[in-house]
Amino acid sequence: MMVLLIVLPLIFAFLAAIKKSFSYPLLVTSTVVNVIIVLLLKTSVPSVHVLGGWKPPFGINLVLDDASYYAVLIANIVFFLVALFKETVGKYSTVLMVMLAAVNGFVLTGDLFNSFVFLEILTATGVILASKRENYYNAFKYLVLGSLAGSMYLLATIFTYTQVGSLNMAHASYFAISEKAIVVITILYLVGLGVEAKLFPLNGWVSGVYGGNDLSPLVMATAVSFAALYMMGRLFLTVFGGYALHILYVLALITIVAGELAALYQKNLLKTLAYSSIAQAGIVLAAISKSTEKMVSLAYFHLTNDVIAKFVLFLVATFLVYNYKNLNGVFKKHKVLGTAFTISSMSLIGFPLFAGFQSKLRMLMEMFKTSDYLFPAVLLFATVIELTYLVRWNVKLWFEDIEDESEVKGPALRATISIILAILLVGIFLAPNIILNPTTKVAKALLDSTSYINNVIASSMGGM
Amino acid sequence: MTAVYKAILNLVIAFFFVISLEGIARKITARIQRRIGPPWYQNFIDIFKALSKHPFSNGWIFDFGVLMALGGAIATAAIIPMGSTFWTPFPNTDNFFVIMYLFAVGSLGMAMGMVGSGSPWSAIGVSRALTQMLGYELPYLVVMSSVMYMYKTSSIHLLIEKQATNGWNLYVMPIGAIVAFISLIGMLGKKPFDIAVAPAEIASGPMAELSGKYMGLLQIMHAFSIFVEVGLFVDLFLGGGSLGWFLVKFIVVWVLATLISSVLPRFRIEQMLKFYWGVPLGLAFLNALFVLLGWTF
Amino acid sequence: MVFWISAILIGIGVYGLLTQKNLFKQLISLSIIDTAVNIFIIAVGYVDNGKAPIYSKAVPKFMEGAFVDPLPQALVLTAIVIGVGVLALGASLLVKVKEKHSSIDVENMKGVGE
Amino acid sequence: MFTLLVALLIFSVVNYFISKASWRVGSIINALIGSYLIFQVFTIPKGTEVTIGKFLGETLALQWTNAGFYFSFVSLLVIVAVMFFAIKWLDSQKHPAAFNMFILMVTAGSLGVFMAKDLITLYIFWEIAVLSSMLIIPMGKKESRKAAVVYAVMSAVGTYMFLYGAFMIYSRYGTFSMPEIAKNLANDPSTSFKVAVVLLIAAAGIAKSGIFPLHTWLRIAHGNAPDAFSAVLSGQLVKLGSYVLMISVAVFPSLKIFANLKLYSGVPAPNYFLIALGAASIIIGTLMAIKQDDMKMLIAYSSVANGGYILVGIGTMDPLGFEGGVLHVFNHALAAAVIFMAFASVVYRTHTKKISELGGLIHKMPITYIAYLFAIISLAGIPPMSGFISKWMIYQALVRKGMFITAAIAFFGSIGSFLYVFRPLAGVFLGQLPRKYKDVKEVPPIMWIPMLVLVAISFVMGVWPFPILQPIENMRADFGIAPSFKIADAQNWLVRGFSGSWNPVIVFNLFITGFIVAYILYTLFPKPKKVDLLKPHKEEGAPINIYTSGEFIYTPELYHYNTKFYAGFERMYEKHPSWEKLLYMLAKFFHDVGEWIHGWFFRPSPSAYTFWLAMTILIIFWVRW
Amino acid sequence: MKERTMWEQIADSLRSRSLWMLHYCTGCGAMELPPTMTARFDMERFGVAPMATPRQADIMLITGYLNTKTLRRVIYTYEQMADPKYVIGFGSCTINGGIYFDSYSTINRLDYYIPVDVYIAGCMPRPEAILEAFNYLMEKIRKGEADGWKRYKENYEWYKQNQIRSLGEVYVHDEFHE
Repeated sequence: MMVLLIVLPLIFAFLAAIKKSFSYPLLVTSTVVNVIIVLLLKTSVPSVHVLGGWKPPFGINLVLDDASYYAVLIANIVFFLVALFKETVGKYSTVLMVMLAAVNGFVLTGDLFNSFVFLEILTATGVILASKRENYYNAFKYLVLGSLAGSMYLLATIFTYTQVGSLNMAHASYFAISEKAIVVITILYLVGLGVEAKLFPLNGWVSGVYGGNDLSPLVMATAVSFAALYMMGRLFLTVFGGYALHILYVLALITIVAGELAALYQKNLLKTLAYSSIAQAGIVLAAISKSTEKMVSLAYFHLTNDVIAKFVLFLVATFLVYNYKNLNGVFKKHKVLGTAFTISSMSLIGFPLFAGFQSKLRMLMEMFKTSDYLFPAVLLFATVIELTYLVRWNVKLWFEDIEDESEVKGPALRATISIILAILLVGIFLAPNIILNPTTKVAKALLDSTSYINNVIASSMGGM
Repeated sequence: MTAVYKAILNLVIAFFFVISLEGIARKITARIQRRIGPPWYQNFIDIFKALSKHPFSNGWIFDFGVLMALGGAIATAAIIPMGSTFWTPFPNTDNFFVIMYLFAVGSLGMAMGMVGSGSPWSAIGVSRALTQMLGYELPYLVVMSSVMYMYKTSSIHLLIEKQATNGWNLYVMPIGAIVAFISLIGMLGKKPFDIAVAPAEIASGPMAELSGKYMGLLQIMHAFSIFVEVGLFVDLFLGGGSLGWFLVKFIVVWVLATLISSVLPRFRIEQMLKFYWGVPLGLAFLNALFVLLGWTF
Repeated sequence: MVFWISAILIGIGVYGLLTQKNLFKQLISLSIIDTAVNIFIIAVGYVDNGKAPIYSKAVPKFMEGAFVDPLPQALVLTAIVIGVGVLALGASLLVKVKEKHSSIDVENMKGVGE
Repeated sequence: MFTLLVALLIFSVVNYFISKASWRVGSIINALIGSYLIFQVFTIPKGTEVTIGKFLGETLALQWTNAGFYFSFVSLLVIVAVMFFAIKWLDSQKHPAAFNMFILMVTAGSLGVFMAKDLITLYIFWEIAVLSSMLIIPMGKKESRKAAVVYAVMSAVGTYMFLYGAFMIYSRYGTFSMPEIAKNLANDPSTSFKVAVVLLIAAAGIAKSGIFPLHTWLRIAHGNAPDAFSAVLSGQLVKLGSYVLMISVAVFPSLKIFANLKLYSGVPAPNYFLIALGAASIIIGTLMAIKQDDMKMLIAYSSVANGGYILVGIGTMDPLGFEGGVLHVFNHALAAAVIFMAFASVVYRTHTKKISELGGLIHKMPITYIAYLFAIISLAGIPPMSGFISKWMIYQALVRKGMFITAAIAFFGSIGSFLYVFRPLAGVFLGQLPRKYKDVKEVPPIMWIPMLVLVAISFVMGVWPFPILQPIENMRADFGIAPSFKIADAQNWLVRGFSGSWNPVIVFNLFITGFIVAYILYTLFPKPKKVDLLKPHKEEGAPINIYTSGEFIYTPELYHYNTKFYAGFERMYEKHPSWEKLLYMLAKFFHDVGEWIHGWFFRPSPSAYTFWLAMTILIIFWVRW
Repeated sequence: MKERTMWEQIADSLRSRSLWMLHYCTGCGAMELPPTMTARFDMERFGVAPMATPRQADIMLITGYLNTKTLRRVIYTYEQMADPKYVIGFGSCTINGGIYFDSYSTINRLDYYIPVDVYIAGCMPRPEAILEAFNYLMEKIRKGEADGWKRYKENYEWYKQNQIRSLGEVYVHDEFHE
């Protein structure tokens, strides 16, 4: 059934390509069906689907364990939410469907080369999305960087193949790789995935793509970002068993600082948020690189909060940016959107009463328990800067005197969804376990490579 | 009840004694300038003449300010011990800081009332007076702190008692005494430090709008202030003494201050500040250091 | 030998990306890197004197070292397809870039400040 | 207690919607709730402990202590006064509903801080208070937007240092509960750890109460916040900082913790460091306040100076100093609140806060003037207002300890406070009334009654201070600072210092006697002729009737001295180095680094991206091999 | 002349012993005051002291000629002085205009406009004359005869009339005074 997650959107995309006018209904259908499928799949975790009867390690297999299930769930819900906005989606329904397939495939696949393919599709569809609203040059930059990263990824995959003799992740994890080779492999993977995971200094594309139009940030900053960061955990924790994590740690810390400082400098709302999401990715990566169960769990907890908050922020911000020339005091006209925006940004900062507080504070506490004093310092420093620009934007949007007198009709759907998600953030503060329980399972699944291998191997032992 | 009688005696002595001394000071200044000068009781005449005139009032805050000034000065003068524990009206309340701050009520009242008159000259004068306060109080308070630190008490009659066994503070800490004396001249508003009133420039400053009885009441207040300021110096540095000795020392200090002031010209406001925050403040800290190290006589 | 060629090609591609002002030349450089990687993959699967991985008269049954590795060849096919796709996408984007910014030379493009 | 806080938080949101319908109803409800809270804080029995819940396995709890009671009471006095004040004042504001909501949140947050038993609870409520106050500040004039950001950032710097400290403690002792931390710290052998932790915890207080390195937000935030809210900011929120400072030196018994680190006359080195910061704040606050033309900024700087006093007092950990510092919290809260409310009244009527544009308002707003006058008497520490008592105690402590330099700075600040409080008095209320304000009226009673009530409280506590001293004595006993030493001696009506005491009742009686004597003298002599200072306003063509060197002056504001009031003194330090500029330079530096990063890594062409990708690979390889 | 009460007599004798002087110096007459004040003649021995503001002054000493411009100031200042107040006209200029008597703007007789208690004749009067005038004024005050301030009140209408006739109006409004 899990193969449907990939196949269904692809088929629908082909159908949409044939009949253009059906594309939007097809998108909605496919996302709805996908969400339903994901929810139905809940019972079959963990399981391995073997494609075409080729048993691992020879064939391609899809692995649904706690980790990938959670990532797929988030990604599909995001796509479902994005699909609701007909005007925003516009002509890009087909692309979104392909992208959905790619994201699902990327997350679910148990095969390195297959993940490369999905990564490339992801990049290509991302480029197309990024080119909305004539944002061609930024899209092109993303294309160059993305495919360069793809090449690195491919190289790494091939190196793995030469070492392991198989492209299966479980196999790669199972067999010992020589010390020299694993350095090359992990570094190439780090670079290859780093581009999508927004690792400094490979994240130059982010501001152009997130800040260029109203669709790409909604998808890229949330679902794709989540998928990439999930893959980061999968590769570096499960497959390569914690190798090269210190490099990741250092780069992640630099990413945090660089992202926040760039965001501080930035005058454009969307780009500010883009840089903020770079910094958040840095925080998540740094937490992942600690590779303890709690930290990884908190990393994905934080990532979830970030995804929700960023989704709301971008939802509101894109609406504002593309409807008003001057944003001063614009929330006086859109109180609900404003409230959602404020709550999300406060959550991002980590004020109490909002979800970000739970993840940030727990992370700090955990770091201190493992007596790592650098990361908390960087995190708190970053938070100060983050607070600076987010408060600046909030104050500007709420309190400045209105300069753009035009009145755009309040978008009911956008307001509803953003406020619901914002309330969800408060809910997560009150009951963090609704997110923490799944993310703990994610962390377990990612860190426990033995059971991952066993899963995959078991599927090859048993019949189809 | 005796406390009340002693307080009244304080006030009576402050009034008659100090106003006579003010007249004498005028006489001394005149003699230094080779003039004959007014009779010693001239200030009584001035005050009562002023009180007898038909004044102008510039509004209720003007009246209130003058009353507050006089009231504050009277309250302060009533607390001052006159040289010995016996002549201490309120032994429980003769705390140095209480006196200094109660004294400020008068200054504040005067400043408020005078500015309330609506005259910019008064405002300028008050601004100068307050700035001057910043100048002289600082070295004075530092010296006083070292005195209090040395004797471990801030009660003035206790400080007098300690001096009786230990010797006058003038001998024990001469530097401190000198600094306190310099500050005293500023406190009294005597010559090098009378920029606040400067009659020739700002029409006698704060007093520009005072007429008749307001002037008279303020002169009385001034007399009480002098009593407090010089009295404190006598108590704290010249060891107090019996009532007679107290008054003699009072006269000596006062005459000395008058002599110094009558031969000096006037400092500008920032010169005054630079002066006080220069040598006197430095000496005050030096004195404090000596006290800390126990290098006192 | 072939490894070296692919390394040199990657070098050329990177050099092109670093130095060329013309976006299309950059795209070509990217393509060169792609090709280099593909060559590398093929080279990885090559076995000296190996035959095509088809059971034939020469190699009637599986023998160690007789076949070249077939998997890289399969992979390369996919990679080439993807490379072509990316190239096409990039080229089409460049057309649009030219329309919007009136040039595809990095230094002459208009309206890409910030 | 917890239900109370949660109810407040929830009701604040409800009140938003009530206020949306009618903000006046909302504000009246607010005021009633506040009054009820004052009543409530007296009814909670001391030592009550409530568990909130678990956070990562640590129990979060509230505890009602003497300190919490005292601080809550002072806070509520200020807040309730402002709430009553706001009933009328809010009609000059654009966002009354939001104001009503957030001020209730501020109340809840502050009370939570004072009730917190452990550092995390404290942090949570702290942030609630910061967040809600941060959202009120930008409701003011144009500048206030920037102010909100500066406030948030400064506050965050302190708060996150606090958080870092709290977690350092946690990683070592495994607890957040303050009493346990105090116990553990006292037995900890590592000095450097203790110093670091205490200073980090104190950092939140330093930022919040405007102590030297992080004081710059007060000027801009207090100066530009909505006028009545400045009263809460200065009177109440700043006191959160004092509370945290008190925690870091008194709740964590610094005398015991740093027993081997006594620097000078029994004051531990970290405390001495804090005292030095406090002294620096006194100097900066005083000097800067003296030269301000904006009356709200002036009092903002005075809050810096007074925060310094509180810190100096508490930092000595001397019974007198501690009690003086804590009492100064009360005095400054009331005085600053009244002053800001008086200014709010002035701005409410005249729409300006520049001293140089005002003058002579005593003729139009006498009650506001009276409130302001008594407030500044208290702020300047002149008897018979309560402000004197705390200053007296602090001086006693400093002199007893022989801390002459600190004492000199404290004296300087005290005398300087005469200068700066007098400036608005002379410039705004006294002197000549500019013609454009001739139709200004006194503010309505609902605005002046709260001010007068606060002033009256301060006055009564100045004459009979024992009710307010008793909780502080209890607090001191809790912290074990010379508990046998009694300062407040209500039987003999004495406030005792070290071998020296004074009787506030006698001082008051003397003052009254002096005043009566003066009044009798005054009435004995001829009645004065009234000079009508408002004649030019009433009669066209009449010159002002005061001494003008014989010149005819028809425009009263020309004859009003309020610009550069202390020019002679200001000139002496006009080229002073500005810490604020330095901090802005730091901000600019981060901004520039951001620009640099942006320019080098994020903005450029595909070539640069390739370059960085290649560099990353190469550097990593280089580092690895 | 009305009978004075005892208090008034005491007050008058005190007033005569403490004369604070506001000197209005427009012309050359001011030159004679420094010697009067300083060691040679020392007027302070009579209790006469210079004052800076009219509020505190008892005597107004007008040294020199007045014209329509300065007379306004004199009247304005005189009205700001507290009762009882006395005016001394110094030099012949105040009596009859002195050498400027025929100028279009010179005021010839001061006592048309404000009551003058004592005139000092001469151009210039010497310091001795000034001291003599003070002593004469003291004597008058002691006797209760120096009642110029009362006359000004009683004949206010007449004085105002004279003032307005010569000056147009006492308070001027022009571009320099706004």
